[in-house]
Parts: sequence; structure tokens; C-alpha cells
Amino acid sequence: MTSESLILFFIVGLVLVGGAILFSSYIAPTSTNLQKSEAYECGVPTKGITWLQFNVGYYLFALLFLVFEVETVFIFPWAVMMKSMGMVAFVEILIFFAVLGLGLLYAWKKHALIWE
Amino acid sequence: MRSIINYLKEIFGAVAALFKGMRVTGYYFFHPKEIVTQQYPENRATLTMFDRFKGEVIMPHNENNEHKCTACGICEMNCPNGSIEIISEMKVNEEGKKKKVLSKHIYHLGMCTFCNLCVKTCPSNALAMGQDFEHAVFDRSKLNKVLNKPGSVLMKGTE
Amino acid sequence: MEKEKLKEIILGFIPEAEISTDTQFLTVNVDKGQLVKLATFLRDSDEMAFDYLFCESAIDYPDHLMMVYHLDSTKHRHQLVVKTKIADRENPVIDSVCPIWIGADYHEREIFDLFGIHFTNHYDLRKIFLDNDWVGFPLRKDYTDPVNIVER
Amino acid sequence: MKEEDFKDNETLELFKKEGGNVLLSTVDSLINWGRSNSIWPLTFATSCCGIEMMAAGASRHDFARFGIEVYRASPRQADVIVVAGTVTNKMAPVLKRLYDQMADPKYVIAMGACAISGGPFFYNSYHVIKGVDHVVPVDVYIPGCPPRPEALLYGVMQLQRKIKLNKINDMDDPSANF
Amino acid sequence: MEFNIYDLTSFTSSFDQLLMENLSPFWAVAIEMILIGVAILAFYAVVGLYLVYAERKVCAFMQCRVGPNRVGPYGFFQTIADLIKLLMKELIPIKNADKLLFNIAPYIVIIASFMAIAAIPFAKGLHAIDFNIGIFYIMAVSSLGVIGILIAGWSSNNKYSLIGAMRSGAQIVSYELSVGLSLITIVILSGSLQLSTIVEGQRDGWFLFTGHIPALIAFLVFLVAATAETNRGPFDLAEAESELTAGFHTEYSGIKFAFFFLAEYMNMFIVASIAVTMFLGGWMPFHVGGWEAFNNIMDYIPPFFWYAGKTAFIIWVMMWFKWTFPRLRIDQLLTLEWKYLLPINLVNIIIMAFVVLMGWHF
Amino acid sequence: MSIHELMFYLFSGMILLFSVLTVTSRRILRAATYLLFVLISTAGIYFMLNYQFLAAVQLTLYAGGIVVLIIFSILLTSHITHKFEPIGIKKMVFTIVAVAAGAILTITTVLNYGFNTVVASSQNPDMQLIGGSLLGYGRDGYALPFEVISVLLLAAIFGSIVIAKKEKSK
Amino acid sequence: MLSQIPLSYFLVVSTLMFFIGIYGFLTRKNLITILMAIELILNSVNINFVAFNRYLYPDQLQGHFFSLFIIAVAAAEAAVAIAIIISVYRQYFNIDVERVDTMKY
Amino acid sequence: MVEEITKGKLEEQEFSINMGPQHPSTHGVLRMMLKLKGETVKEVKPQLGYIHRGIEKMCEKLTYQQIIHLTDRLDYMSANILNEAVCLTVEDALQVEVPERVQYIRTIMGELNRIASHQLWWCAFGMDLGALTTFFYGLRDREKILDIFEETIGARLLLSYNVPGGLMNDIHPNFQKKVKEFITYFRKKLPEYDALLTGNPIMQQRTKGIGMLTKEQAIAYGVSGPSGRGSGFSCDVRIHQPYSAYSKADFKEILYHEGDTFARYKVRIDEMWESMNIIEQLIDNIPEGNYTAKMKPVIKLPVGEYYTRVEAVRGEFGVYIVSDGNKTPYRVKFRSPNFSNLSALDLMAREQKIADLIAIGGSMDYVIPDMDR
Ligand code: SF4
Ligand code: SF4
Ligand code: SF4
Repeated sequence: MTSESLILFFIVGLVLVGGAILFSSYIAPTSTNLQKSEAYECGVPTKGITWLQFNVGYYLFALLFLVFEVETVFIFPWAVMMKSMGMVAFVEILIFFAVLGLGLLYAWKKHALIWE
Repeated sequence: MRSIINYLKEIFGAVAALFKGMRVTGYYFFHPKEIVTQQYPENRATLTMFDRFKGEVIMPHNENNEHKCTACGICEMNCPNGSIEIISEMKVNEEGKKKKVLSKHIYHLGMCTFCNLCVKTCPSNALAMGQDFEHAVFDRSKLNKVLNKPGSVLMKGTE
Repeated sequence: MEKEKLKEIILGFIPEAEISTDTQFLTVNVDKGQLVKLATFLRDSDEMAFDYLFCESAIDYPDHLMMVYHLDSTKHRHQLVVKTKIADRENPVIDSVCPIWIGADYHEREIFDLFGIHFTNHYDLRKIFLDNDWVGFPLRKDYTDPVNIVER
Repeated sequence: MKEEDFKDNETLELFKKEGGNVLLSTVDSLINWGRSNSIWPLTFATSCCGIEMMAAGASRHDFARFGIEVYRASPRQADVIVVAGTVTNKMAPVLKRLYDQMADPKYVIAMGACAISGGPFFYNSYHVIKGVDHVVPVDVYIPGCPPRPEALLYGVMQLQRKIKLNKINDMDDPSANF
Repeated sequence: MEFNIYDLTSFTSSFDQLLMENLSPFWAVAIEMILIGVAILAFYAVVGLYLVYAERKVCAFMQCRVGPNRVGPYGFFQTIADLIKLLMKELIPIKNADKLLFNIAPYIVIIASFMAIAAIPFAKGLHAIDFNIGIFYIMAVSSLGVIGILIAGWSSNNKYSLIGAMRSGAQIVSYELSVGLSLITIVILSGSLQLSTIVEGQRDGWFLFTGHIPALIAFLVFLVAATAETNRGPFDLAEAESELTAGFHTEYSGIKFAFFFLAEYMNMFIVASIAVTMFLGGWMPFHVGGWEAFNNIMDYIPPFFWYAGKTAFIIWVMMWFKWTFPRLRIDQLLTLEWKYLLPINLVNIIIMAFVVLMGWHF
Repeated sequence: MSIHELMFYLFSGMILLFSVLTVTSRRILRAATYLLFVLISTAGIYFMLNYQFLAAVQLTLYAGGIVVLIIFSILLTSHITHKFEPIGIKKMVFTIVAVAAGAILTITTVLNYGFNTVVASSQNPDMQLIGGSLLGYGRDGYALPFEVISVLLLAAIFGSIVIAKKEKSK
Repeated sequence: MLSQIPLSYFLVVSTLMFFIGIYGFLTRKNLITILMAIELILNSVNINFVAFNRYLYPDQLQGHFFSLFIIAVAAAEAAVAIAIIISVYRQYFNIDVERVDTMKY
Repeated sequence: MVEEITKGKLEEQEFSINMGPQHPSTHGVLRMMLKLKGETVKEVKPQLGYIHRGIEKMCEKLTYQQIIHLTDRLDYMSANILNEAVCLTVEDALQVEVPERVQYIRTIMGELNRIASHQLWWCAFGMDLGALTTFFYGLRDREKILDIFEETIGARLLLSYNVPGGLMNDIHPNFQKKVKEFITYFRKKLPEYDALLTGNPIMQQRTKGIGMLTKEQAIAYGVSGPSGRGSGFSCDVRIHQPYSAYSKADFKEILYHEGDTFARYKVRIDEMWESMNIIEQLIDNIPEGNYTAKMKPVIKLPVGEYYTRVEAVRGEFGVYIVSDGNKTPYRVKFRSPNFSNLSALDLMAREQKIADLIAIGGSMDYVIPDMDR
């Protein structure tokens, strides 16, 4: 099978979830009361708004993640070729890693890796 | 260099300690003999409670349907949460004396805390602790019990 | 330290305190105005060093309310009971010992809640157990609540 | 466990009669089989009885044998609320709210004297609800103070029997009367 | 080496041919797709349900108890009962929630796991799609699930959910790196991303053994990171029961909740499959170089059983983790990733590259 | 209609629909979700064109990376009840006209231009080829960009840490 | 099979997407939504590159690599952009372009 | 509303969240109002009263024998020690000399109760940290103690075994044998606890240096029991004012000086060892004799005030009875350890993470009905 059949998996997933939810919403008993659809917060009414103030530290992780994800993506083709290209690839990746390792080290030293 | 060695040491130490914990759970996984579960509803036939187990308050009757309660009301008074109500009537006995006779010894199982005070203080030892614990019901009123069996009378010789 | 000696020191500090030695703990009766002064002394002076308030309670007598403080010293291991009368049952007010023993915080809130005694200088005097709209002070002897209490 | 070994069969008969005494269809019994064998409790323990509830979940008694081990902390996902312990005036609105927030079908087990009637706190206490059935509709009462874990298991089996009587389309909201 | 006794390629291709000959191409494809769809659905459901059951039993045994045993023999139908119940449970509409996103979230989570299954080789010739970027594709698809969790948490308008979503976001985002990098270590060794090639490459020894130390480290890192990525204990911060009640799915009820529940187990299955394929030779039997007799005996066990057995083992190990360790705190979690796993991984890749360069692998 | 055509119409339909929704939705997280769908459909197009590696990169980086990042920042800066005010009719009409003009112009040009398309192979470039070119020095090699990317990423790390970590400048 | 779909179809789709992106870029006030619009634009360009590569020079990979690098650059750009957005947010507690430039630094 | 917040000082704006009353890790129905910034706890406001049952008021209506069964329901995990406290008060007031046998049995029962409670605490603490298996191991071992209780007393949790003047009934003939069996068994199992949780690096990192409470703070807040002893506050009533048969056993007070969550954890683990020591010293020497002193059926305390301190599982438990000479007390006050311990929670949890708050709460071992009374 070729990659076209991916759409099949997509559809099957869609059908599974959609079908089950549809079925359930028709057949399951329902009832309403005043408190049911309110947000649950350990049994007492919610106060204030649902808004969480997070520190920047949090975003730094996400940013770093994105950067390293790009890196991962570019290492994949390299990894495939490593065996056949030998020394050239090795040197290239050493440079690549050295540069990125610098980034990680910088983040480490700047305490960007601490969750506050 | 020192810090790198420490770094590695830390990692290995942590892995070793984690493994120690996994050994415990792993041990139990491979030793089904350690399972302590009692299969309750299946083992009902063999399940015996300790003889002092307090499951409910009962009033033992002998084979002639006689109990020992003289309707003195001491248990009612001693019960810390009012689980016992004695309903008695005055009856004239054969000797012509008026005497309190138990008509209903009402016991609210749904309120009792099994503190044993009623059993202990009953002057004529009319009460005891039963060992039945399967009391769950669908209707709360089913938990109000009358301890003296219908038609039962006071045991001879009990004062 | 023996009770007698403690008694002497306290009397030296507050001469008008009534002290009884024949009870389980040495008991000091002080006027409510002098409570904080005495308490500070008890905590800070080296011979007393009562740094541990292990119980604080109130008692509702027919004509007055009584505050009882049980003190312990972790240094000398001696105990002391301080008692204070609050004559005004309708509107009882007393100084808080919270600044002296921070542990009194919850106890005083409890007493405020259940006896209705107000503590001045308490930093956060709120009801602790009962709902905010609860009326009455349940631990008072004259408390009645026909709705919730089933009398026996 | 055999039918006649259970207590309070009379009330069950009564329920059957109320249900019109119609035979359950296969679908109904399949659904009831599912429901009765997968009763996920809400973690709701207020006091002493909660400890025995925990004991019932532990190795010796193993609640999980009934498929009940999945304690859910969120009422949205729970099926049964085991009221284990005293419910006070201040707690009652919370209990009611939790019950309301549960998804249908939902059941309530009153475990212990306190939940049934206020138990030791029935007389002279100013802050205890005299039975949770004043707050939420109760399906099964398990007396005891606290009931031993087996008693809880027995109560759960009673609840299973009750669930098996349900019909798919007569699941009205039992809290409507409240 | 004879493998063809259990080779399913011929079976699938002949089936394909049969359809092609008798029907128009469009219908042939359509029927094939429907059949495959049904098969996948059934497979998915069965695996999901029985992983839940297995987890209950495994943890029960670790905890000196017996686990579900009253519904069917050994409680075998327990999860089916659960499923029926969940299916019949009310779906509560949440006030102030973003209804659209609230409803979309389970789809995203489930579909992501579905798409990932597409590329897993279960046995020789028994995989839906054999991408030439196989492992990278699985990584890419499974990284989408986190968005479902984030959306679910945010749209519930519930404080616990929000915290849970935030946590799981930070967590999955971090650990995805380690998963990727530890897989790269193996890719260096195999020189291919195609899963079938990778499996074939382990004919004479699983990569875990042929790549010795770096592969072993990568395997351990992968196990940890994969456990974290699937949001399982000890990394289940997003639904940390003792802190956030039910985390990001606090407000989900009935079948919608069931999907989150299911997705967790399916993700576990997927990462276990990846681990098996990449490190433990997929459906390859256990071979020891030189022991022909032994190898031949091993060949008689069908590849699918090899695959299933190994996957079950990895899943069991992951369950073992969950039921032994306390949960990490969020900052520990991130420290573990960024200060330990990631640097180790980077160094490990270099080592592996060096090993390959020098030809030190077996 | 072949499967390919079907998929093309499906994906391009999804792309267009969800891009419109992305830029018009009044709830920000919904916009992000629609963007996610756009990106996934784009990946679908790449799959269809048989550039599997690119499609997977699209999924990993765009859908799994950038969108996650965007959603994170949304979680910080917006609240669930928050809705954008609808833009003024005048501005909207004006923009639509301008944009439509541009679009029509481009599309007519595109449709009138005769591309000499060769569909010699719809082969999927395999990883060996991609890797070889990525690491190669020669005319088709991308070794330099490959290394430059690492520097770029380094710059991104520095930049974002410096910018975001800037302590509360009171 | 691919030949059934002319190249220009891809270009039309990408053009439309491009201009939708432009529309969003012009009408949106929230910085994050503007970022999203930019992503749309970049994506449309990518589609172009890929389609050209497939239809015009199927044996070479220039378009493919171009898109690859565009994606990488987009990621780096998004990272920095979001860092900027966050720092703006921390300054003004708002990320509306209009408000941001009227407020004094 | 949103606009206001966006405009306003978001830096200062805190996010408040409720934990409890129904929450898996508040050990009952404690409600904690948290102010958060990100995941960092800025303030904890415990809200009590969800299980306030008015026991002190009820006691004013009950006789001294009947009070016993209510004290059980305060701190149900140390039921036996609590009702021992009431009995001691009554006996002190009446100047009744209880037989030595009773004292021994009370002490042994109390220590068994302490072990059982610590076992349960260990389960719950593990659960709070997310180690789910601890729950089962702890409760598995606890069942052994419950069996001993049940055989002698007939109840598992709420024992009501002590009555003013002695015991409800004599110990079961098997008692000594069973207890010894248990101790041999548990000495083998306790190291498992260490392997599973104590040594675990995750657990150690989550507890060390978390929830600091210095000795001075502990004393000021009145944090007693194992929680106080983890801060180096020597507050063991069994040592300082021995009651029952504690003076006859040789044991030491477990003190740790770190004052963090881990120290509190260690105190409890070590206390289990120490309790086993105490029991071992006493179990063979239980003197023969009566299981109750002679008491009048209606007990009336002389006018006065009586205070007894005992070492309950969670700290110092005090019974303060004011009598006006009637058969019911005039005022009863229970000084419950948890109540004071709770007041230090805010202090300890500030600037920690949510997960730490849970760990701290777990290490303080709260029993909510005891606070609320
Ligand atoms: S049971 Fe005993 S105490 Fe109660 S009324 Fe009868 S005789 Fe009296
Ligand atoms: S056991 Fe106690 S509570 Fe129960 S009826 Fe007897 S005295 Fe009352
Ligand atoms: S019924 Fe008894 S054990 Fe249960 S909560 Fe009430 S007092 Fe406690």
C-alpha cells in the first residue's frame, strides 16, 4: 500500500470517534440540573477566572524544544547517511553538534532550564 | 572533570536505587503465593468472623422462644446515640403483680456504633453481639429491627 | 521548677494575680487587661520560657466566659495554666495572644466561631468551622437550634 | 452468591413491580451487565468509614475484583458515589453538587451509620445531616460503624442487583424530586 | 535462512491480485480499504481494551491481589463491561467551555494514534504502509496527540484541566526530543528509516546487542522518554490524581473520556512497538550468530508472536515503572530531560557515530 | 475520478476552508486549531506528491512544533471567554477587494502560463538521496546550508532567551 | 496518475492560501494571529516550491530542499517571534498591535 | 472581566484554585484555597468545618462512658490512644488506681495502633507522591494488626476498648502469640518500605529540602508529634510525662533536625521500629490481674478541671474536662494535634510547587475529623 491509504486510517479514526460519540449521545440517558454543567472544582463553585499566569521559563522550554526539533529533523537524513559517508558525515555532525551544544550550554548557564 | 564524574555517579546511583524499588514490585509479581486476597462472596461458606466480632446487636432466644429482657431500659439509657428504644407495657402476671413486660425492643441498626455498652450494661445479659455483617439494604426503614421475636416471652427465672 | 517558685516570680511581676497551687497545673488568674503583658513576660523571661501554648480554650459559665491557656516550656519542662475572665457575655472582647504564640491563631478563630469571643489584634479573625451565615455560638450553654439539634 | 442469600429481597421485588414487571430485553440486560460490572466510584471519603473503604480497595479484600478499582477523582467519570462518613451541614451542598455533576446513570451508596442516619451524631449535634438521603437519593444503605470491607462488598453486590433491574429508557433523573 | 514459512507478503499480494482481477480497480481498492479499515478498527479496539485489562491484572499481581476476576473467566470481559458502561454514559455539556474545541480534542488524540499504527510492522509483510521514512513518520504523527491534550485542557474552562494541559504540554514537548534523538542513534546503526529494512537489518542480532553500549543507553533513554511521552506514571503529571483530580480530562465524561483513556494505552502500545522494532528486532526471531540449530528452532515461532511477545514485554516494563515509582514533580521532570537525557543523548549519538565509523559494531 | 484527484480536492478544499477560518475566527485558540488543520492538509498534499520526508517534516515542525508553541503562547495571553471584536465593515471590504484583486491577477497569470511539465517519475526521493544531497559538497550538495541552519538555530536560542528572559524591567 | 491534476491547480490553491494569509495579516490585530497568518503565507510558498519541483524537475530536489529550509527558518522565526510577543506581553499585558504602538515604552 | 485583567497588573494577579473538600489527597474533607502563580503556591488558606460534627457540644450531654465512643471518631486512626486519654482523665479525677495489667495492655494496644496508623500514613503518603503500590503494601500489613484488634475487641478501626477504670474485656488468649507473630512479620516487611519509597531518588528529591519548618516555628505553632519531631522539637509526651506503662519500657524519642518533608517521613518510619521495640519489651511481661478496676456504674467527677496529655499518633492529644459534679461533664475540650499542625501548613507550603504542597500535606499526616471535631 502506498501513502494514499493514510487517508484510510484518518477516516477510520474519524468514524470510530464520531460513531461512538454519536451513538452515545443518542442512547445515553441525560438529565439536567442547574449545577451539572458548571465547572468542577472539588465540589465548590469556581471563583475567579480560569487563567493561569505562567512564567516565561515555561516558554523557554517550548522555544528550546522547537529549536532542537529542527535539529532532530536535520539529523535524520544525516543519520541515514552516516554509515555510507563515513568520515565526512562525522565531521559535519561534529560541527553541527558543537554549535548546538553551545546553545544548550548557553541556556543552561542562563538558567533557562530551570522551571520556576 | 570532577563535576562530570559526579554527574555520572549521580546517574548510576539513581538508577541503582530505582532498580531496588523495582525489585520489590517485581518480586511480588512473580510470586503469586504472596497474594493475600480473600475472595469474599465466594468464600462465604468458609468465612468465619472472630467470635468477638461486633456485627449487630442481637437478643438471643432459646428454643422455647424466650429471651431474658426484663424491659428495664438500662440499655436504652446507656446507648450513646439512642439506637435502642424499649417499648414496654404493664402486665399483670400470674401472681397478680403488675410488671413491666417487653413488648418491643427496637434496635436501629442504621444508627448503632457497636460500642458494646448496651451489651455490657444489661443487667440480665439479654443482649449479645451477633456476627452477621451483611446488612446492606435498599430501604432505610429495613434497618429498624425489633430484637425480640414475635411471641417471645421472658425466660423463666430472669429477674 | 516547682510551683512555689513559679508562683513567686509571677507574683513579683503581677502582684494582683490569683494563683492556686493545689490544682493539677499551677493556675494563674489574671485580669484580662493584663493578659498580654503577662503572656509576653511568660514567654520572654528566661526562668519561665513558656514557649509552647499547647491548648487554648474557652468555658462558658452562667455569668461569665473564661479563657484558659495551657502553657508549656520546652526548656524547663514546666507547665502553667493562665485563666482570664470575660465578664461581658453579650459582647465579649479580649486581646489576642496570637502575636505572642502564633499557634493560638486557629484556636482563637475556633473560639471566635463557637463562643463568639472577639480577639483584638488577631490578624485574620474569621469563622473557621461554621458557615459564614451561621447564627449563634453553638458551644455556649444557652445555644438552641431547633432545626438541627434533635434533643434526647 | 445465590439470590436467596441476599437480604432485603422484598424491596427488590417492589422495584421490579414498579418497573412494570416487564421482562428486560437482551439489549437491556447487556447494558445492565456492563453497568453493573463497572461501577467506578468517586473518591469521596469524609471520615472514618473512608478508611474502611480504602481497606476494601486494598489487597486483602480487593475491590478490584468487581471491576471497581478505577477510583475517579472527577465526578464526571464516576458512576457511584460512596458516601463514606459523616456529612455535615457545610458539606451537604458540596455533596449535592458533586452528585449533580455526575453523569447519568449514577448511584449512591450510603456507607456507615453517619451516612444512613447521622449515626452517633444523630442526637444533640448541631452540624450533622441526619442521613444523606435528605440530600441525595440513596440506592443502598450499608450499616455499620464502620462497616467492615466485606460488608461494603456485599453492599456493592446489592447495588449490582439493583442496577440489573434498570431499563434503558426509564432512566429519569432521580434527583428531579429533590 | 528461511523465513518464508510465515511470510505474509505473498498472502497479502495474492489477495490484492484476487480483488484486482475480479473487480474494477476503484472497487478493488475500495473494498480493500474497507476490509483493512475494519481490521484496523477491530485490532485497535481489542488491543486497547486488553491493554487496560492487562494493566489491571499486572498491577494487581504486583500489589499482592488478584485484580478483576468476576466478569468472565479471570475477569476477561471486565474492560468490555467498562466499555459498554462508558458508551452508555451521559455526555455532559460544560457551560462556558469552548464546545467546538472541547469536542474536537478526543478526535485529535485518537486519530494521531491511529495514524501512527499505520506504519508499524507487525510481522513480515503485515504492515499497512511501509514508508521509506517509517520511523520519522511515526514520530511526526504521534507528536500531534499533544495538541489534543492542550486543546482539551484549555477548552474545558476548568482550572485543573488548564494546569494539566500546561504540564502535559511542557512534558511531551520536552520528551519528544529524547525519543527522537535516541531513535537516531539506532538509525545511524541501521542506515535506514524504513521500518522493514530496519527489521531486516536485525536478522543476525538485535540492534540492542549489535550496537552494544550506545544502543543500550539509547534504549534506556528511549524507555524513559517514551514513558514520559505517553503521559504514563511516573510521568503522569497531566492527570496527576493526587494533585489535579483528573488533570486535563477532568470535565470529560462517558465515551469522550474513554477515548482519552484508550489513547493513553494505544500510545503505550505504539511506543512499545517502536522500541521493539528499533531495538529488539521487531518480528525477527532471536538469533545467535553461529548457532544454526537454535536459530532454526527460533524460526518456527511465527514472527507475529515474536513481535507480540516483545511488545508485551516492553509494555509490561512500562507498567512496572508506573506501579513502582512515585510521580516526578514538574521541575524534576524537565531537569531530567534537559539536563540529563538530552545531553546524554547528544553525546551518545556522537559515540554511536564513532562506533559506526570505526566499524566496532557487530 | 482517481484517488489522487479525490485526495487533491479534499486536501485543497480543507486547506482553503480552514485558512479562511483561521483568519476569520473570532476565538484565538480556534484559529490556532484551524491553522493546525491547514498544516496537516498541506502535509497531506506533500504525501500525495510523494515527498514523504517533507510531509513528515511538515508534521513534526509545523504541526507538532510551531502550532504547539503558538498554542502555548495563547494559553498565556488569552482567556477562553475572550473574543476578538469583529473588524469594521469598511476595512474588511477594502481588504477583501485588495486581496481579491491580487489573487485574481495572480491566478489568471498562473493559468495562462504554459508550464512545460514533465512528470517523468513520481518517485519518492528516498532518504539516501536526501541525506546524500544534504551532506554533499558538490553542485547538488547542501552541506553549507546544513551547517548554517545550526548557526541559525543557535542564534534563535540566544535571541529568544535574551528576549524572553529579560527580567522584569521595573 | 498525478498528471490528472494540472500543476496550475496547485498554484491556484497556493495563491488563494497566500492571499488569505495576506488578508489575515492585514485585518488581524492580535500579534499571535498575525503570526499565524504569516505561517499561512509561508506554507503557500512551500506548496509552490514542492509542486514546481514535482512537475518541472522531478529528478532534482531543489524545491524540496528549499521548502525544507523554509520550514526550518520558519521554526526559528516563530521561536523568536513568540519570544518577542511574550516580552511585549510582559510589558503591556496586551498583544494587540494597535494598543502596543500607542502605548509608550 | 477579561479586559480588566488584561489591562490590570497581571503580574500581581494571582490565580486562585480550590483543593477539596472532595479531593483525593486532602485526606478527607479539608478545603484548601490556593493562590498560585504558575505552579508556585503563594498562599494556602485552609478552610475547615466540612466535617465539624460538634463533638465537644455532644460530650456535654453524655456520660463519661459514652464519651469514649465519640473520641474514637475524632482521630479515628489513633482511636485507642484517644479513648485512653479520656479514661486516664476520669481515672485521675476519681483517683482510681487501674491494675497494672490494664496499663500494659493499653500501652501495647496504643503502640499497635500507632503502627497501624503509620502504615496507613505510609500508604497515603506514597499515593500523594504518586507511588500507587505503597497503598497496597501498607494496608496489607495493617490488616495483620487489625486482625489482632478484631480478635480481642471485635472491631477493626474504632475500638472503644478502654473504658474508665480499665478495659472493655480481657485480651484474647491468642493475643500475645499473634502480636509476636506480627512483629516478626513486620520486621521483615518494613525494609521493603525503604526499598520501595525511602531510597527512591525521585521521592528523595521531592521531599528533601521541601516544606521547611524550623524548631522554633514548630514550637510556636504547636506542631507536635512526628511532624514536630522532624523539626527537632522534642515533644514526645511518652518521654516527658510517661503515662500507662511507658515508664516501664526503654525507648528513645525519634528526633530529626532537618525539618523538611523527608525528616518527617523518616521520623514515622523510625517510630514504627521503635513501637515494635516497646511492644516487644512489654508483651511478655503482661502481669496477671483484673482487666478493670472497680468502678461505680454512674461516674461523677468531682468539681474541678482535669487535663491529660497523651501522645497520639499525630502529636500531643489533650483532654480538658471541666466538671461541675454531674454525671456529664460541664465542658470538654479536646486539644487535637492536627489542628495545631495544620496552622503551620501555610508557612511550609509557600513558594513551593503544587506537588510539594501535596507532599507536605502528606508528611503532616492530617486527619481532618480530628481538626474539626
Ligand atoms: S436488654 Fe437488658 S438492659 Fe435492655 S431493657 Fe432488656 S434487660 Fe434491660
Ligand atoms: S452497641 Fe452501642 S450504639 Fe449500638 S445499640 Fe448498643 S449501646 Fe447503642
Ligand atoms: S458511621 Fe461510624 S465509622 Fe462511619 S463515619 Fe460515621 S462515625 Fe465514622
